[in-house]
This record gives sequence, structure tokens and C-alpha cells, in this order.
Amino acid sequence: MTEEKHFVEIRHAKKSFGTLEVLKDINLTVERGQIVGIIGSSGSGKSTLLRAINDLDPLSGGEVWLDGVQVNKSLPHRQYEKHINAMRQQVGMVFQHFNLFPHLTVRDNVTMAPKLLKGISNDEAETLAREQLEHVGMLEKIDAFPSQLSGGQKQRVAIARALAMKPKLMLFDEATSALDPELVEEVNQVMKKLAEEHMTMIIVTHEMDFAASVCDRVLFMEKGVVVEEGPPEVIFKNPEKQRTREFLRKHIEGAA
Amino acid sequence: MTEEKHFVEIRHAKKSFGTLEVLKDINLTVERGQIVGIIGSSGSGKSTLLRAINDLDPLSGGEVWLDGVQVNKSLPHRQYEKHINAMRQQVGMVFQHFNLFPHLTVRDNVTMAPKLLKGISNDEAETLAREQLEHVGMLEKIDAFPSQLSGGQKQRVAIARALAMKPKLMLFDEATSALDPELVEEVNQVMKKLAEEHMTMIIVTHEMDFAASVCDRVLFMEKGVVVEEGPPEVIFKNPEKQRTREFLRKHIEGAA
Amino acid sequence: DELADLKEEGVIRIAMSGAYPPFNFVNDQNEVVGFDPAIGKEIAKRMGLEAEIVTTAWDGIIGGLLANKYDAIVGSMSITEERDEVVDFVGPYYTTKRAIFTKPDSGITSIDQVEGVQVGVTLGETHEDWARDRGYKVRTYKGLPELLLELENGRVDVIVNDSIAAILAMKENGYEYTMIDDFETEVIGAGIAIREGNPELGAAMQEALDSMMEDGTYLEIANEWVGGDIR
Amino acid sequence: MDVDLMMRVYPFFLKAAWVTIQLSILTTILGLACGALGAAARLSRFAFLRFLGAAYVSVIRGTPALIQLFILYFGGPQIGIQLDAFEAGVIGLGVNIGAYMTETIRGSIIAIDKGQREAARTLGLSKVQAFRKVTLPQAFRLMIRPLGVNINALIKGTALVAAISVVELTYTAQRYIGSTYKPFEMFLLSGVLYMIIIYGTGRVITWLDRKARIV
Amino acid sequence: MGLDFTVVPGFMDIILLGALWTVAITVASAVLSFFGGIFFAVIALYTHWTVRLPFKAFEWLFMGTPLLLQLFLIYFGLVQIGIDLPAFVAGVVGLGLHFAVYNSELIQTAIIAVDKGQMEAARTLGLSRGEALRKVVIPQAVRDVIPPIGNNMIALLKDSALVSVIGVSELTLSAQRVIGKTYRPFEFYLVAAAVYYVINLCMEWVQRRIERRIALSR
Ligand SMILES: Nc1ncnc2c1ncn2[C@@H]1O[C@H](COP(=O)(O)OP(=O)(O)OP(=O)(O)O)[C@@H](O)[C@H]1O
Ligand SMILES: Nc1ncnc2c1ncn2[C@@H]1O[C@H](COP(=O)(O)OP(=O)(O)OP(=O)(O)O)[C@@H](O)[C@H]1O
Ligand SMILES: [Mg+2]
Ligand SMILES: [Mg+2]
Repeated sequence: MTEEKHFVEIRHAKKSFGTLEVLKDINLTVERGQIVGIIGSSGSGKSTLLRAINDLDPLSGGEVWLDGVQVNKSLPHRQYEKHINAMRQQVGMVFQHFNLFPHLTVRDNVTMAPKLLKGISNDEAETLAREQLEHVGMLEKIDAFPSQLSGGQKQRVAIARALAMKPKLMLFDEATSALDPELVEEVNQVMKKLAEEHMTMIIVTHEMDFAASVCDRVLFMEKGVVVEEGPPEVIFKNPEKQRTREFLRKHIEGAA
Repeated sequence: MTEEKHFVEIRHAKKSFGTLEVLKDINLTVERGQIVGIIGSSGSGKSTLLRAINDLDPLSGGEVWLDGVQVNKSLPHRQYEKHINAMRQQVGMVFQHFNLFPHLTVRDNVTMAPKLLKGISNDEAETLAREQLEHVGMLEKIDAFPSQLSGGQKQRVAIARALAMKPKLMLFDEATSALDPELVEEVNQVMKKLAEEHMTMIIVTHEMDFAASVCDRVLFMEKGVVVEEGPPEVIFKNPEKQRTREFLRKHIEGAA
Repeated sequence: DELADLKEEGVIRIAMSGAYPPFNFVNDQNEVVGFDPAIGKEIAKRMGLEAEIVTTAWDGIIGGLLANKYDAIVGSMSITEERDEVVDFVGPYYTTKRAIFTKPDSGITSIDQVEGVQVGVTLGETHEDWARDRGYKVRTYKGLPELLLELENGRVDVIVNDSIAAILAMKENGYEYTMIDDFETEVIGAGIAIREGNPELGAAMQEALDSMMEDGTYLEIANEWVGGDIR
Repeated sequence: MDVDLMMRVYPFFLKAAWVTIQLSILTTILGLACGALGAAARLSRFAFLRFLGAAYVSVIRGTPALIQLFILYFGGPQIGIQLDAFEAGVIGLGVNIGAYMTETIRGSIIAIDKGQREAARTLGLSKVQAFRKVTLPQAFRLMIRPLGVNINALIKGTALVAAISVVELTYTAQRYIGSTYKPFEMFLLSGVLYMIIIYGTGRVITWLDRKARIV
Repeated sequence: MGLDFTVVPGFMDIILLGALWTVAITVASAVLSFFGGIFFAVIALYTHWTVRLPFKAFEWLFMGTPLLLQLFLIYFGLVQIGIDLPAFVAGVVGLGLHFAVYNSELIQTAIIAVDKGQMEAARTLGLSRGEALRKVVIPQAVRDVIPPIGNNMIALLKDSALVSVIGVSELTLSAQRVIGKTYRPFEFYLVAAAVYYVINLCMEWVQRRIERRIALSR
């Protein structure tokens, strides 16, 4: 444990695939209720970092702490399993590729985990599913299978599925890339509401407007390192680093 | 054939999945060298329309013409096959989910079709692959498999793959959703260059800025119908229809 | 010695393939009958035992005996030196001769003409070694039915087999093949196989066999199934 | 063609077919159990279990079933395993086909997209839960027909037990071929019965496959 | 009875010659069954019913009857209508077709399971259906059934013993022949089993290499 207790803390995170260093000594803290955006060029390691928070792609080095508990603890397997499942239940994740379960309907995609892990009744599950799907405007597709959904619809179901576990921390990997502006607005609202309820969020995104409007803090990553971080006003309007400026050129010009 | 010859012409396109009417009497013409953007809410039928141009999801009714030839002709099976393959070789498509071939390396993803269909030599194929991958900044991953790529990297390979066939018409389904702003800018440049070379493009996108900057004309779709179409200046700044205005509210506010 | 155990049980288990007429085969009632079971039962009776007939594929028949799955093989097994090393033989309880058959129109009439033509034999039978030793062009098959079929098909010109079984098979099925004459060959004895190290059992069986040969029962059985004395 | 003969002996073929059916059913059950355990071992995180699973597949699949039957049935008594022929047949063939089923099951499990497992784990499902609720249902759809192939081979493979003196369909035919010199008639009789058994099994497999593929 | 392996060396030449035949038959039939399996799967899934139905009947014949019978018919039956195949060829044809039908079952399932988007992407590039199948769908389908195809290949190795019925002197037949001479069934069956096992190990090794190579392509 650290002296000052952060909600999420990543220390000296390192990750390689073979000889390719994808994360090089990343440090990051997130406070409870904060929304942190991660921007950066393609292949810079954003998805890898997000997956490391869940210990999905275990780090090659470094530590991940969540709410005072180390996530990537080295434990005997059995204990690690118990530990990581408990951790993951507190963390919701929306994947870049959604990864919906193709053999389950939209309803079952949303309710499977709560039913299994929280032992809620069928009635409660139904209520939960309707509530979450309502949120993302997908109620009418409750009986559809993923193969029958459009891209944006899949993404929304993925969001509902993650939220149905009532996590304390949400990780979005390009959460809104397939959403139209209206939906972005809606999801934006949902996120703000969640933030008010002290949900903490880490969001990988390419949409600078979106990041600027919802995030409390923004990180700019490049080639596995955090080049710059700060409040969106600074990052988007007046970044310190030359590289950030270049990356955001178009955006800054537009805003200027 | 029509009296005035358009490059792409869609007439009274209709499409249903079961009882769900996804396209309701869509009409659309595109001239050679034009870039047309399609925007609209999630599930409004954009992907379905794009796929119909290639006759991938055959229409329930209506006609699609490309360069004076009807695409969705009803022909005896054998002839139809020959016909549609010839048509499709002229049309490049980048899918919402990329659909890279997982069993092939990046190089082979790009060169397979030209090698097979245009009978180019291995050397020519190598040159072609390098050229196309260079274009999208993916040369260094030429030997990687799709499973080793980040989201944006996959998308870029998908673009390179489509362009390698040197099509006359390109269809992009959320072509830039997984691209960072710099890459968007690059792809933007590529598109403009293609347009100068008289490539025609139809682009489904949720990024209004992107649409505004590259498109000659923008269509707004809603529930299977084209609500409004026109030059981007009009659609984005001063749309006629109430519904368009609503959909673009945030964008218009920002721009205003 | 196992004789005592058998006496106690009151039953002796006798194995054969069930597919070698007229010596052992199944009739229309799916019962295993023929010369071998008749002999086996008679021997058992004379030893004061009940006989239980087991049919098993030839491949595993010696293995089964050695593994104590039955007590004797009364299945027209030729007595050979090699076999004698693994099991003990009682008998012989009949003898037969090697015979060569061909189509009447083949033009082959003497053993000398067999040189150079295609010879069909059953895999693993003593005839196979014999034919190979003589340098014939040999093709091997699973059994007599296949041999007859191949002779008919013309892929082999002659077949080598035990005379009795082949003659009866041809008679039964209306094949008109000719047997090559004046062909001198040693007789082959068929024995009853039992596990090694059971002299008393062997002696008791031999005694039973001898006594039925003496009192005419053997001849009766032979006449019934084979149509002649084959001692 | 000797139709008369066929009419006389077909009841015995029916009886023998029943033996074959019993053998097939019991062997399938045992095989599936061995296959499930084997696949679990081969995909286990314990190196030792993985080794055991691989060794099971390698040794059992790699040596002839007939020899395994011989060893079990003839060699078993020497180490105190007394089985009657039918039992030895079921155990021998079941353990044998189980090695093949291990590979079939493992194959369909590893064919499921890794992202599926990850998504389930991210929701907090344990390994077992993720496997049971997400991987397995999808793998099921992939394994039904391949398991059908194993079962098909198994039904035909039951003929091997003739060597340890179980009289089933094939040996009944062979006994009659040996006894009557009418191979085509006897093969026809047994062939038709095999076809019926296998056709029936095939229908069940197809039905299961359709059902699993509804989505 | 004790095992006595001292007799074995004297007969190893016969056993090894048999093993050579076994390898030859296995390799030839495995190749036939692999490509035949793909071919049959395509027929079963993509052809007009006038082609498919006769094929289905053919498939049922092979699925529904024992290999032994098939070999028997090919070798002893075909000659009666004037097709006289050498035993080796008849064995390879029988084994190859039999396992081709099995492989076809596996590949069909896998083809159906390949993501629809793959076919679409290939067709969009202008590949014909045949080309798309050949280059995109089938390679992925085959990749997904490598373990059960491995099953079939190894079953084929063992079933190659059945061609002894038509007189090819492969490993099992050689062992039986030696047993016929020596009456040491346990020793020589064990030796034969060991030789089969060695061949099997080679095949497993190939399968493992293939599996490792395709691991990246998922
Ligand atoms: N195979 C299918 N079966 C049933 N319904 C389908 C199928 N494919 C698409 N749909 C439905 O058709 C509608 C239009 O889908 P389409 O993919 O064209 O939407 P879209 O405009 O591309 O949306 P998005 O922006 O979210 O990608 C959606 O409501 C979707 O649920
Ligand atoms: N399994 C893998 N094997 C090898 N390299 C990998 C693997 N997964 C990811 N990489 C590489 O790691 C780097 C970082 O990937 P990551 O997915 O984290 O990028 P990203 O920042 O999310 O990019 P994008 O914005 O395009 O999604 C990329 O260069 C990618 O090619
Ligand atoms: Mg990413
Ligand atoms: Mg879409």
C-alpha cells in the first residue's frame, strides 16, 4: 500500500511481446470518481495498458493497485484465482472488439454474470437487463442475438453488459467509436451520471471532443510511454510537449 | 441504363430482415470522383446500404447500378457469379469489423487478391504490399499476423488490402473509427489524393468533422430512409430538416 | 495340474474359430457344430465333464488359451514345432494332406507346372511356409473363402489348402475345381492344444481320445461330419 | 444370391446386432467420459496433468486397439484383473476411443476465440464458470459432428472384440462366411444392420448438430 | 508364460519391411484422405442437389459400412466388373476414400463455423466463391480441426493393418506371419505395437509443429 491512498495506481508498468516493448515504465494514478482519458497514436499501447489493469495481459514488470489492493499479486494459483475474480467483479470492461457472447441473446449477455456471481433471481435479472438496456437504448433488441445487431448496437450491449455488474471502475476501449453523435451524447450522459455516483472510469478514445468534454484528466501515450498528462483544457488547448502538439495539431487548430 | 449516366446509382432500394424493414426506398446517385458521406444513427441501415452496393446483402427490392452496369442483376447462377466477381473487383470495401484474414500475414492479406485475380508476380506483389502498407504506415508490421495488431493497425491493413486491388469505387464502413487523429489526417490525405485520381468513395462515418472535411456530399439516414442530403456546409451548418438538426445538435452547437 | 480343478468345476471350456467347416462351423440355428465340437464333447463326456464351446477369432486363439480364458483348443490346429513350444498337443485327432486346386481349364495338371504361376495360400498356415520354401509366387489371404473367390476371379491360378476342408467347401458350393494328382506330401496332424505343464490333463484327454477311436465312436463322428475315416 | 439361407439366419444377426448396439452405447459413454477427462487434463494448467493427458492420447491412440484388448483381456489376469470378455471389450474400446475423443474435444475448445474467454473473465467469472458458460457452449457446436465421426468409427470398431471371443455382428457374419462360403450374402446381412445402426446414430448426431446451431 | 525377446532380432527384417509398407500406405492414403476430405466437404456444402444427393449416398455407404467390407469390395468386387486394381492401390483407394469421408465431416463443421465476415471480405475483393473457399475459408476451417484430423490420420495408420485382408504384407500381417512361424504372439505383437507407436510419434510430432505454427493465426 502507498502512503496516500489512490483508487487506481499503476507503478512502473512494463510489458513486452517478444522483443517488442509495448509498455515502458508507465505510472498512473486515478482517484475515485475521476474520469481519465487515454489518447495516443495507434499501436502506442493503450489497449495493452487497459488490459493490464485487469491483469488480462499480465505485465512483464510493475504493479497495479486498485482500491488499496494489488491486482497483479503473485499468489499461489488457487488464491490468485479467487483474488482476481473478486477484483474483476469490481472492474467493468468494454472491449475494442466488443466480444459479445454469440451464443447468448442480448438479455443473457447482460444477465449471465450477475446471475452467476451475485445469485440474483430471474425476475431481478430481467429487471436489471431492461434497466441497463434502456440506458443505452437497446431495449427493443433484448431478444436478438449479437449476429443480428449493427456495430453501434453491439457496442451498446457491451456497455450494458459491463455496467450490469455494478463495477466500481469502468474501462472503456474506444467506447464510443461506433456510436453516432446522439448516442455519444447519451453515453456521455450515462458516464457523467456514473461519475456522480462515484464510478471511476478510464477511457481510451480517439475522439478528442469526447475526451475533452467528459474527462477530468487526459494522458497522451506514444510508443509505450506517457508523454504528457493533465487536465483536458491544458492538453487540448495548450500542451507542453512538442509531440503532443503535433499529434493534436488538427484538433488544436480547429479549436483555436 | 439511365439516360444521364451516373457512376453509382441506387434506385428504390429496399431491404428487410424478417419483419424488420431496414432500408425503405433509398435513392442515391454518386458521380465519378465524388466522396459521399453517410451519417445517421446506430441501426439506421448504413452498413446494410453499403453492403447492398456490393450485393453482399442482396436487396429485397430496387436496383444498384455501377458505371452503367446493373450490379444486382438477376442472372443464372453461373453468369451471376462471373458478373458479380467482375463488379466487386472494381469495388473496394473496408468493413466495420475489418474482417482481416487471421490465417494470413499482413503481407498476404494485402497481396492475396491481386496475386490471384490479376496474376501479378511475387516481386510485383511484394512491391505492391510495401507501397500500400507504407501509405497507411504499417510497413513495419508486414510479417505480423492480425492477432498481433492493435485495433487501429488492423483497420489500416484493411484499408491497404482494399486499395491494393486498385478499385474504382471504395466503400468505407466507419473507416476511421479506430484511427487516431494523426492517422485520420493521413487517411484523409490518402482519400483526397484518391479522389484526385478519380476514385469514387462512399464513407459511412460517425465523425462529423471528418465527414465535413473530406466529403463532397453528405446523406443523413434514419430508420432506413434518407432524411436529408446535400453538401456538408449545408448539412452540418444549416440543415433543413428538424430531425437532422436534432441529430447534429451537439455538432452544430460546437461549430456555431 | 489343472485336471483336478476341471473335475471340481465339472466344465471344460473348448475354443475354436467356428468358421472352418466341416470341422467347426455354425449351423442354421447358430449353434457351433462339426467334427471338432463333436470330438471335444465326446472327450469331455469320457472325462466326466461338461463341454462349453467358445468361438473366438483365430488371431487371438492361442493368447486366450494361455490367458486361461478356456482350457483347450479343439479347432483343427495343425501340430507344428513352433506351436509345440508354446502349448502342449494332445493327439493328433485327425490328419489331412496338403492339396493343390486349380480351375479345370487352367491346363495345370502337375506339381511342376505350379512353378511361376500365382499361388494363393492362407496367411500364417503351414502351407504358406511350404509354398515360400519352394519358391512359388505367393499371395496370402485371410482364409479359404477368399482363396476360392480369388481362384474364381482369376487373380490366382492355384490355391494350396488342407484337402478335406477344401473338397467339402467346393462340394458344398458347387465349385468344379480339380485337384492336382500324384502330389506326394507329408500328412499334417491336427491336435488339441492345452496349456503347458499339465501332463495329467494331457494324459486324460489322450486316453479319452484313444478309447473312442477303439470303440468306434470316433468313426461314427467322422462319418457324420466328414464322410470317412480321417485318423 | 442365397435368399433362403439369409432368411434362415437373419434372427441370429439381429441378436448379434443387439450385442453390437450394447457395446456401442456403453463404449460411447465410457469414451466420452475419458475424452472429457483427457481434454481437461490436456488443457490443464498443471504440467503434470498435461503430460498425463498427452501420454494417454499418445500411447492409447498410438498403438493398435486389438493389442490393447489382448493385453487387457489376456494379460489382465496376471495382475489380478479378471474381466469377462464383454466387460473387457467395453473397457478396452472405451478407453481407446476416449483418446480420440480427447483430441476432438480439445480441438473444438481451442478453436473458440480467445476474446470470448477474456470477456467472461473480465466480468469476474472464474475459469470454471467462463469455461462452462461461454467457451463450452460454443465449443459444443463445433464438436458434435467430429464426435459423431469418433462414434461412427467406434461402432465399426466394436468388431475387434471378436478376437476376445465376444460374438457380435461382424464375427457372426464371419462365422457364417466360414461355415457357408457365402461372403456376399453374409456381408449384406451384417452390412445392412450396421447401416441401420449407423444411420440411426447419424440421425441423432445431425439432430443434435442442428439444434446446437440454431443461433 | 514368460516373455522371451531373444527370438525377435532374427525376424526384424520382416517386421521392418512390413513397417515400410505401412508407412507407404499410410502416407499415400493420408494425402488422398486430406484433399479428398476437403473436396467432399465442398461438394456437400456448395453444390447443386443433383450433385450433392448422389454424393450423399456415396458418403453414407462409406460412413455406414466397415472399412474391411469396403476394402473387400474394392479388391474382390471390382475385379468382377473388370477393374483389376493391384492390392496396394486398392488399399490406398479404400483407406483414402474412407477417411476422406470422415475428414469431410470435420471440415464441413469447421467451414460452417468460420466467421461469415471472412467469406464476405474475400468476395468483396472480387474473389469467386471457389477462390474465397480455397484461399480464405478452407484454410481457416482446416486450422480449426487439426486435432481431430490428426485423429483420423492416426486411425488411418492403424487401420492400414486391414489391407492385410487383400494380401498387402504390411506391419500387422508381417507380425502375424512371424507369429505363425514362431508362436510367440505376445512378443511380436508388442514389437509391432512398438513400431506402430514410433510411426505414431512421428505423426504426433508433425501435428504438434503444425499446431504451434497456427497458434499465431487465431
Ligand atoms: N442479420 C440480421 N438479422 C436481423 N437484423 C439485422 C441483421 N443485420 C442487421 N440487422 C438490423 O438491421 C438494422 C440496420 O443495421 P445496420 O448494420 O445497417 O446499421 P448501421 O446503420 O450500420 O448501424 P451502426 O452505426 O450501429 O453500425 C439494425 O437494427 C440491425 O439490428
Ligand atoms: N499478441 C500480440 N503479439 C505481438 N504484438 C502485439 C500483440 N498484441 C499487441 N501487440 C502490439 O503491441 C502494440 C500495442 O498494441 P495496443 O493494442 O496496446 O495498441 P493501442 O494503443 O490500443 O492501438 P489502437 O489505438 O490502434 O487500438 C502494437 O504495436 C501491437 O502490434
Ligand atoms: Mg487498442
Ligand atoms: Mg454499421
